[in-house]
Amino acid sequence: MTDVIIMILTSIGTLFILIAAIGVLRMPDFFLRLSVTIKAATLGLGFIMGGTALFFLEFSVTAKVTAIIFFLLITAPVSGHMIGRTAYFTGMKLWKGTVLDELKGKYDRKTHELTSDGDHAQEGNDPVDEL
Amino acid sequence: MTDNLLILPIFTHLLTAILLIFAWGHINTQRVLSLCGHIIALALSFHLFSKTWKAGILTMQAGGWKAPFGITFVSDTLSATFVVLTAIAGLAVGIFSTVGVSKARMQYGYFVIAHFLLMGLNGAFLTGDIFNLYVWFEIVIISSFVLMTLGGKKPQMEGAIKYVAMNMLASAVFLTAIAILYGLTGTLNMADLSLKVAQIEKKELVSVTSLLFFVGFGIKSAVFPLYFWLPSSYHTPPSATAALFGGLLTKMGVYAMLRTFTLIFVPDAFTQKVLIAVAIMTMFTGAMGALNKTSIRRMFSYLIICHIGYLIGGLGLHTRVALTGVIFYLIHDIIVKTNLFLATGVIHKIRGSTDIRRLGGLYAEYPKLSLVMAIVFFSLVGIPPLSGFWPKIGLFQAALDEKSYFLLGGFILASFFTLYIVAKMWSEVFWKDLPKRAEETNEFTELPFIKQVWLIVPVVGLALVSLYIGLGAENIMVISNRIALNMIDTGYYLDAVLNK
Amino acid sequence: MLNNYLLYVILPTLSIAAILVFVRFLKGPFTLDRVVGLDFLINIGIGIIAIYSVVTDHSAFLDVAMILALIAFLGTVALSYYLEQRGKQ
Amino acid sequence: MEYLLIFLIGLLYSSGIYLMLRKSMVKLLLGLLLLGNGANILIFLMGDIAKGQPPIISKDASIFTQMYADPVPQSLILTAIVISFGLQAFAIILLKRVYQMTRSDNLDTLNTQEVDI
Amino acid sequence: MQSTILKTATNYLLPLLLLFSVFILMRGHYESGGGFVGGLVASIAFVLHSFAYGLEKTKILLKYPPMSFIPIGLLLSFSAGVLPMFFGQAYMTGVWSKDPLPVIGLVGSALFFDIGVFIVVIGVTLTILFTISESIDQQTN
Amino acid sequence: MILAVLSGFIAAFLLTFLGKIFKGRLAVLLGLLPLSVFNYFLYFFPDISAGKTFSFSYKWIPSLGINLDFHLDGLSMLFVMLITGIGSLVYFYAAAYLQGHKYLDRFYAYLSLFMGSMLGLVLADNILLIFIFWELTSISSFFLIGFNNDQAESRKSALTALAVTGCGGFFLLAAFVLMGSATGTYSIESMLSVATALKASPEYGLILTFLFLGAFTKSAQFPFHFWLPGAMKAPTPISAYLHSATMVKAGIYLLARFTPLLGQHFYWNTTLMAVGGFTMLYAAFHSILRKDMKSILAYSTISALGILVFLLGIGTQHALVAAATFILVHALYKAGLFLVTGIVDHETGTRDIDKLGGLRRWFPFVALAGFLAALSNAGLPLTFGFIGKDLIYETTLHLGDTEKYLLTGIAVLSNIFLLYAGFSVGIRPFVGPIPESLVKRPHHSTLSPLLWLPAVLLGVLGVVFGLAPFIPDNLLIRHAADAIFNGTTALPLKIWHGFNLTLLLSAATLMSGVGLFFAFRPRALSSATQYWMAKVSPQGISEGIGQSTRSFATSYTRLFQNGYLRSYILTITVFLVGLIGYRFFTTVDLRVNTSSFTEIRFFEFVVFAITVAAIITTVFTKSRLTAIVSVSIIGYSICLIFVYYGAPDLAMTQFTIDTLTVVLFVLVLYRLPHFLNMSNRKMKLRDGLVAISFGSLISLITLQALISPANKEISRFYADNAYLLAKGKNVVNVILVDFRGADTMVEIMVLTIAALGVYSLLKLNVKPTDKD
Amino acid sequence: MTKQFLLNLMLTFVWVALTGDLSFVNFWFGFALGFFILYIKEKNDGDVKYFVRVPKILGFLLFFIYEMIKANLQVAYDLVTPKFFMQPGIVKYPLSAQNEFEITMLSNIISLTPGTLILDVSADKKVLYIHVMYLKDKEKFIRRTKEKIENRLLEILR
Ligand code: NA
Ligand code: NA
Repeated sequence: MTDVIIMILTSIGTLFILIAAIGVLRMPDFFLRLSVTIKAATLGLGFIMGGTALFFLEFSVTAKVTAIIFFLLITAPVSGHMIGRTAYFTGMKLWKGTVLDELKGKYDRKTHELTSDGDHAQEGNDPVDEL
Repeated sequence: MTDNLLILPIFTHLLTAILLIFAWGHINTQRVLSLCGHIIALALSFHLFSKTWKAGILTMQAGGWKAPFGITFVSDTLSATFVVLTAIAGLAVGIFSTVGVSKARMQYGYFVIAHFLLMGLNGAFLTGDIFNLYVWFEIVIISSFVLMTLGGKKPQMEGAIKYVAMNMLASAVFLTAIAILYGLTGTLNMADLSLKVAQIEKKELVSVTSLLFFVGFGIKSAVFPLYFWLPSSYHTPPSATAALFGGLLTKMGVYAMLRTFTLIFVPDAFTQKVLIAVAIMTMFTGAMGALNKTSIRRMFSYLIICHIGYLIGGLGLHTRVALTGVIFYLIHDIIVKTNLFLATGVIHKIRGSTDIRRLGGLYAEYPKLSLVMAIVFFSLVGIPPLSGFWPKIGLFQAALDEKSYFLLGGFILASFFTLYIVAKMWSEVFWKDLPKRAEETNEFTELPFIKQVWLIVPVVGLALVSLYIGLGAENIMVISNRIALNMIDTGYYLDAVLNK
Repeated sequence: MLNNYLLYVILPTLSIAAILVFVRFLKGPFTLDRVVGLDFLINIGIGIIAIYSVVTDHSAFLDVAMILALIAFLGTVALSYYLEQRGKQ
Repeated sequence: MEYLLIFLIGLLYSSGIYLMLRKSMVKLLLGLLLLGNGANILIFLMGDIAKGQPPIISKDASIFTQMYADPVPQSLILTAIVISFGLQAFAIILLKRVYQMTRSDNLDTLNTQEVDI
Repeated sequence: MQSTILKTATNYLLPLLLLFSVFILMRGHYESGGGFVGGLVASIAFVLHSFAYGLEKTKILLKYPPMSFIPIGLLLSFSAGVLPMFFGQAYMTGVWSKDPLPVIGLVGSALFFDIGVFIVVIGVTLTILFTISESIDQQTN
Repeated sequence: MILAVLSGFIAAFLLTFLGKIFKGRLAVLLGLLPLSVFNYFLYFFPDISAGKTFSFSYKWIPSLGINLDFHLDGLSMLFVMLITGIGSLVYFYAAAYLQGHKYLDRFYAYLSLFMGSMLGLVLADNILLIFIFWELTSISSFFLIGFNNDQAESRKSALTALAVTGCGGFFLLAAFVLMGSATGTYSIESMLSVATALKASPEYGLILTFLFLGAFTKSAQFPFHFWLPGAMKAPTPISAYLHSATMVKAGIYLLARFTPLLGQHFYWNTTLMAVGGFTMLYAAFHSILRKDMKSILAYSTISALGILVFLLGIGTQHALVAAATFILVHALYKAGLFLVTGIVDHETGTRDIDKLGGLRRWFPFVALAGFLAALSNAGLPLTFGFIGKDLIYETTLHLGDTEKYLLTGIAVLSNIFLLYAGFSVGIRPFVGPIPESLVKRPHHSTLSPLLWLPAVLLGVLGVVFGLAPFIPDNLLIRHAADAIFNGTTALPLKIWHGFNLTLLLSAATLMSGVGLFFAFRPRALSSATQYWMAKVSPQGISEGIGQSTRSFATSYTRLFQNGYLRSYILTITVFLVGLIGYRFFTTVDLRVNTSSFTEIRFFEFVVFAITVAAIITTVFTKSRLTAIVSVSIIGYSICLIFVYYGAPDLAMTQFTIDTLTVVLFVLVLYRLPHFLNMSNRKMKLRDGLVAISFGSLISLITLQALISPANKEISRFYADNAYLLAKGKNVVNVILVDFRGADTMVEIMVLTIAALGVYSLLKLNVKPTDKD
Repeated sequence: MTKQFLLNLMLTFVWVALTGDLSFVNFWFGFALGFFILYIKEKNDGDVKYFVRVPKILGFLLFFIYEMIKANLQVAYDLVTPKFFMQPGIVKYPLSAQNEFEITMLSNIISLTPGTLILDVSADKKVLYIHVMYLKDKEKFIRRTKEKIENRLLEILR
């Protein structure tokens, strides 16, 4: 019985990851790709970890698994935010189908400070793909 | 029987280094600490040597795990001799450094790294485990990287890039060789390796592996055609550092080669040929390189290479006589090469340059100092009865016994060019009048007397040591003889390490 | 049964996902795409390791997964931090 | 799988050397990195291979009751990895310093001091 | 870099990572882990802090310069190795307590050795990374 | 005895510290040193004359078979007398000659060093000991020739002399070592008992070759003679002592000493006769072309040395006696001539025979000395020189029919030239009118007797020995000849042999020489001739070789040390691949045995494939960051491989380290410019080939090593005892902190050093004012 | 004060969980360790009350998982079908949350929900910039997020 549950859990997790992987490959702009990865991976991993915990059914393993999930939950959105904002700074172009960009011009180019209103009227620079 | 004494020289330097880090930035404290460390290390080394001499071979099984399971530290006569030499050279450089190294460098850890370097050398000489040897090698390498770049300007850094790249390549090759050797034997203890390698039926693969070791150590000991890092870098660091490098660093590669090619692999005919050919080319290349140099430090750098040829050649001959010569030569070379660079440092202090075209008149101005330096230089040449002469007898004899006339030719050629180059250098630097220059700065005379003494004492001291090696050659000869005997007949070593 | 399923279905699927992400990594086009790809690859790696620990019945491997989860974050932060710093100039 | 690893070792050594033969300092370092990785796998391969069996004695036992991977190469690699990390960290910074001084990544320009033969 | 989110996350991650690092250190003898990885995790905690809050704040947090950790760690590891020599045993011989202590289990010189490693690794990693960050900041200014 | 030998060294040592005392007038006292040694050896005369020999032995380096073994016999005695006797004269002479010289103390130090070495050389019984003193004479000669070290010419001459004699020295060492191993002893005495075996040994040819190289360079035989004229840059007392009477005769001594050992052999005789014969004629001819008195003497000395070699080559009883005699003859008159030349130079400031004349009016005693020496040199009857020349002719005339005429002819011709040379130096400056351009140097009102007395003494001795040849014969020459002959020679020296062919030849020599003296004066050679002569002379040739060696050295060194790191690495790699590849493919038979290999599973293959792709990306990408990130992917994939193979600790560490490395790279490199595509296709192809062969070789070796599995008893020991003995369950960690804890201790020190290095690298900026 | 105590407690529990040793001594060791670490940390935040409202949390958690799966399926469907029907955009979202902790929690949760990603918080902490994948109506999105996520979260946290 547990085996079946494990199989289901891992399958769901794997599927999420697979879908996210396809997303990473297929999505037309960077922000979309980023968006897809961060959470699908987290969710997928969560299921897989759940399955793992179920398999071992040991306190120490469960604790480890919980720790991993907990960690991913904290870090994944933060790194998504970090990368996303860097992408915006470096002038990453949005997909042509994008309907709204309220962030445009809100960053101070010098200090990278972000305002909640008022524009720093400036053009975005070209995407940087090179260090 | 475990004897903790033999790890004490290592510990002395380690502890000194740790204390020096605690005293980070306090130059005077560091000076005193460093000197104390050197002196204690020297005393312990001599004690270790005399104990080893009496007992034959001392071992210490780290962790109490008997060989081949733990890491064994072994002090046989070869190791103990090297430890003593390291301590002597270390003390000399240490004294020199107290004045000869800039304050800025001291503030940024010169002394710490120097002690780590010496510790690494001691470790390499005392370990009986091939992987542990690798680890000590790395200590020495990283320390030398730091010393090489410490406070460096552009040329020093440029040299350092090349030095670092080629030494790391050497480490990779060494590691590869260790891996394959482990795959073949399943052990890392050198004594055990000796037994296991002998048992392997597929000797061909052993020979291939041994050549990998040869290349790895060959880069480190700067043999032809693997020597490039040395002339690219050795003339750049401060004299004290150069003295450590010139005297000890390449010798570590040679030491490793001596160990592996006597204890683990006994060179087969092919390897012997390779060693001899490489030796001849090394001597030739070193001589050619040194011939036209105008900077005396560059000149000495090439002479280091040239003289490595003697050692490799002797190893290639692999007879007891040859090995005796090799050991004697090594003993002489460590002391003299160290002193050579220290002397160069003094010259640099006096004249502000090491370029022959800007040097001269030292003999007229500093006759006594010149005399001391003459001892150093002519010891290097091997004018009898100075120290460099005695080992040549053995080397010549071995080359003749083995009918290796090309190698003999190489020895003669190297001796001749060394003689010529040093004599020419002498004539230019000491005899020639000082060329006219725009500004005349003599940092040396500006120093207070006591500081002058600190610079001169190590040069004089080492010169006396080399005089002793020359005139008291009998003692050195007896030591070399015993070492060579133990190299040819490794049974004693194996018994000491494995059966206690 | 479970073992075989994990070995012959789950692990290969995760591997395929890794390949897909790796293709994105190769394609870029931007450095940040590679950074994201790297991050994702590590996540997939965590999954693979977890499954592998089940397959081999060795929970020791989960420690590796844990370290991966802890540390991958730092790499991503560092990379984006410095890409941003560079953007400032 | 050993075949793949052997191939990988060869590839790592080859590409390591190839990168070291370029003119770029950064490539030189990357080459050293690859070479180090190759050496590590080589050491690894020289142990007794046991898939999925870490050399950790299980909780309730005091000796091994099953197969285990050869622990010696593992510990050697651990040491080697750490050591090469130290060396590489230093080398990377050195590279930075040299770049600061010469404003060039081109190794060929680093021979001002070797001109004087 | 001024990111509120990162800062807040770091507030929670830092203690967690430090806790983890000790955990990894302690269990090394029985399961995967050990002083080295533990030390790295601990240093990563501080590096993360420096990313979020800036180097100066992290230095204040650490109170002592990271380099001062190094000799302490070295001395500890060294002492753990030397200790048995005072009992007439070889360098690095394991010395173990008779009875297991709670939580940690048997206390032996190996543990102190590993703690030394842990401290050195923290000192080393932070020294390297902080020095670089500082030099970059200097350049930028 | 040892004190006598070492007295020179002790004096030299003391002089370096107490030299100041003897800088002034007290320098004369130093002459007591050689004089007392001379006296010491005089005590041995009665016994030596009675045919006795003395041996002394002191332990030094028994391990090498080198002991301070001294042996005093007739041959040694002859040389000891020359060394100490002429030495005493030179010491006194120099006190006046170099009076008030700034570095007089150094001069005496070197001179004492030299005298000691020379004494050691001729007294040593151990061949290695001989070699030691041999080299010491070379080195002290180097310092003496370069005594006027502010002059470039002096320095160059010193260097040339050292290079030639030093080079010969190394061959001599080879010869000695070879003799030692052929006979099992380094003692000449002991070797004599196996002389026959030595001559028959296969190494005989090689020994001779090496020995001759040593002897010929030292004794300035053609074509190694060119250093000797250059050595005349030394102050005249030096020239008199070293380069005529003693040091250059070291080679002769050596040949003489080894005659009983190695002589009487076809190779020996032929070589010595050919080289000596050619040298004596060649140098004698050259001597008459010179105008500088010292130069003339230099060439005539070379010629005289040639004669000696020639005589030793002939090797008959006659020849050996002649040689022994001629050594003494030549030493007496040549030293005299040198001292005379020195006085002339000292007092007039020139040595050009064209500018000199009539000096007998200014310096009558000197003129006397010059005449006596020149006459002895000329072989005028009743001089000692006559006896010497007589013996030479006697020798050649006693040869077989084939060689007789040729060799006698050469000898006569040489002697004619030598006579001319002797007259040019000893007579010409003193006769005729005083040229107007010649001015007496004002610095001495009267000529110090210390200058002229030694010269006169030498001249007088030449006459005394000529009149009473039995004195030198009984005291010295016979025993010397006996020693060379290794038997008893029965050829007493006589003033008069009666009218015979020899006398006729002597007379002819005398006449022709005197005739030549009046008929011929050397003229300045045309520049073309000078150029041509310089070019084909051995000196010119050797300088040419030196020059081309230097330029070869430069291009050879540049070829390898070209400043390009990649070329260095390429060389290293090619060497590695070549050497090991050759060894591998010629010896190892490739085996493939996959039975023990594990299967490949899909997910494993994927990791492998990703690694490969990442490696390829790293190598070929044009973006630096992509390369760095790719490297980290490689690292992470390897981490997965470690997991697959049951190495969780490794995987953890690999992963953390890899991440840190990436962070470091990014921190450091984010400002660097783009990769440049700097290599052309051809270079890439070449490097690629080298790299691939390197990698393939490693792979192949790995494969072969993998097929021969080893006994892993150590791993088993660790696994079995990790918990039981070391109280840990993670065996890897137990190895790290316990079994192999010493490694880990070192490992953290590596990290420490790296951290300190990074710190200093980034923080320390040495200002140009900081020096070290 | 309270917060530090709670944080300490949390660390203690994590420690106990990690070591898997539920003994009394281990608990105190973990507490001491946590105390030590916090002491090192030595920093003061605004005081936030830690009233753990278990039912609310559980409800929120369930809602969150439901949202996640739903949105994920939506993305998945979009991905496997050849044509994209997404309408991405970056939305300025006015915050009700005030302190850093609340903002962070909120943004993490928003980010973890598929289809939305926090790009940044304004310097004055009044506005979130959210990248939204399926942005049909900006106002509706803001309203929905406020009601379903932010308000519920704040209820739990405050
Ligand atoms: Na280690
Ligand atoms: Na561990």
